[in-house]
Amino acid sequence: MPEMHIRVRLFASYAEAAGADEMTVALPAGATAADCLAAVRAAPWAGRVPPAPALAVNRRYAKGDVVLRDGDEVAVIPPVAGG
Amino acid sequence: MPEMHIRVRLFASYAEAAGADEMTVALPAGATAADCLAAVRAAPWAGRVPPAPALAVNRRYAKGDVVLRDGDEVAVIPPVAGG
Amino acid sequence: MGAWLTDGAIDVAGLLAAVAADGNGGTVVFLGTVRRSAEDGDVEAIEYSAYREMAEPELERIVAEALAQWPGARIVLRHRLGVVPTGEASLVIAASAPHRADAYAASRFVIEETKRRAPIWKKERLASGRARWVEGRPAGGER
Amino acid sequence: MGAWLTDGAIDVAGLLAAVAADGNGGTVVFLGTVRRSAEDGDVEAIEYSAYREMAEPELERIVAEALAQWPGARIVLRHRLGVVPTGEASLVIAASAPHRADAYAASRFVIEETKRRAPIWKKERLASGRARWVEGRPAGGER
Repeated sequence: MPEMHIRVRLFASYAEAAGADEMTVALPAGATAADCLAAVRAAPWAGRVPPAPALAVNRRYAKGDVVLRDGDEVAVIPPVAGG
Repeated sequence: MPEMHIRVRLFASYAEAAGADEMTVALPAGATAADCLAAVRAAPWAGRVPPAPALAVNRRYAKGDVVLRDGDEVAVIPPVAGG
Repeated sequence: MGAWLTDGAIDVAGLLAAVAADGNGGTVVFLGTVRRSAEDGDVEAIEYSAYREMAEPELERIVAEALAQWPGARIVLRHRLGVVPTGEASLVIAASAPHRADAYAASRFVIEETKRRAPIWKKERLASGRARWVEGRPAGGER
Repeated sequence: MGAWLTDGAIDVAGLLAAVAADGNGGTVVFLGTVRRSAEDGDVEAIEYSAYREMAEPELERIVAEALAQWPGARIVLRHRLGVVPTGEASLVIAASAPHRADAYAASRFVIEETKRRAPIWKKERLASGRARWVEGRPAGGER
């Protein structure tokens, strides 16, 4: 099965916990944003990432069922506090 | 019957119609703001003053039944357009 | 002339500074500006006049009522009188509060009450040289 | 860095000038200010960070939605990033419209949507030297 490489962006307390503001996740073709999230949540630092955080795909909010393509950028969005 | 002298202030289109921004009205003791208004409306220029305009007595909105005292200041307030 | 009426341009930055407070995280500034638009014909300026001796305390009562309703708020306003050219502000209200919903509510209260109660009138000066009184609305006292 | 995010102090007068329009008689400016209050402990500054490449277009979408909802309105906003000391503005929204009710409504829409959707976070810097992330709220996309 062909593999996709997804760039995952991390922010705020998630980035702090991960010690990095991005990571690359390898996923099989046809994987969704939710699959990508599951891969992120499997990381040892990811205890604070909730089961259903807000997600963005290519810099726009997206549902977990969005199918990813190779090279997509996924962001796991911590609770926001702008303003 | 003792007489009171009431200073009546006129503004905007009323002052323009009257050709003056104040007038003095003589009223019997016990007269009300409504009595004062009736005297003002009897003036030849006062056709544009409606039967029940807003009134102020001593620089505060007041009902027509307020009893006046000698030296009081009554204002006939045209429709307002501040802001 | 007292605190709430002014014959010159309104200093917005000064009003902002006046409502700044450590605990107030939300500030709302309202500006009423003399506009020139098709529906207004060719208005070049508006001339504001007031029953000054009453307008000052009436505006002060309005602000006091707002402060009683939204404790912790800070509110200042300036209404300009005389000739105000199109594009310039005739009225500025600055309101700050600990939380933004209160700043919006207090600001809205003050502008609506000012429009309803302030004994102020305006005359439009047209490009043609003519002038006309703007039809206002019946003035009301405290509700 | 694009139009909606800035690393320096926000120029309120510049935003006011940007929304001036002949036909727009009502302008509402909202300022979100970093506050220092008892309930906030001894906050000396807030450090804002963002997913910049997404925050810019998301803020632009919010403003575009407001302009579609209130035709004739003009709206600009600036969100400051980096360290913002207490008493300074982190966010300013200026909205003008032909009538004031629309200016208030558009302003309120933009601040509420910004709080809900902008991918921006803040960390409080305390006088003690400690710092802590401010608990935010789950982010939402378009309704």
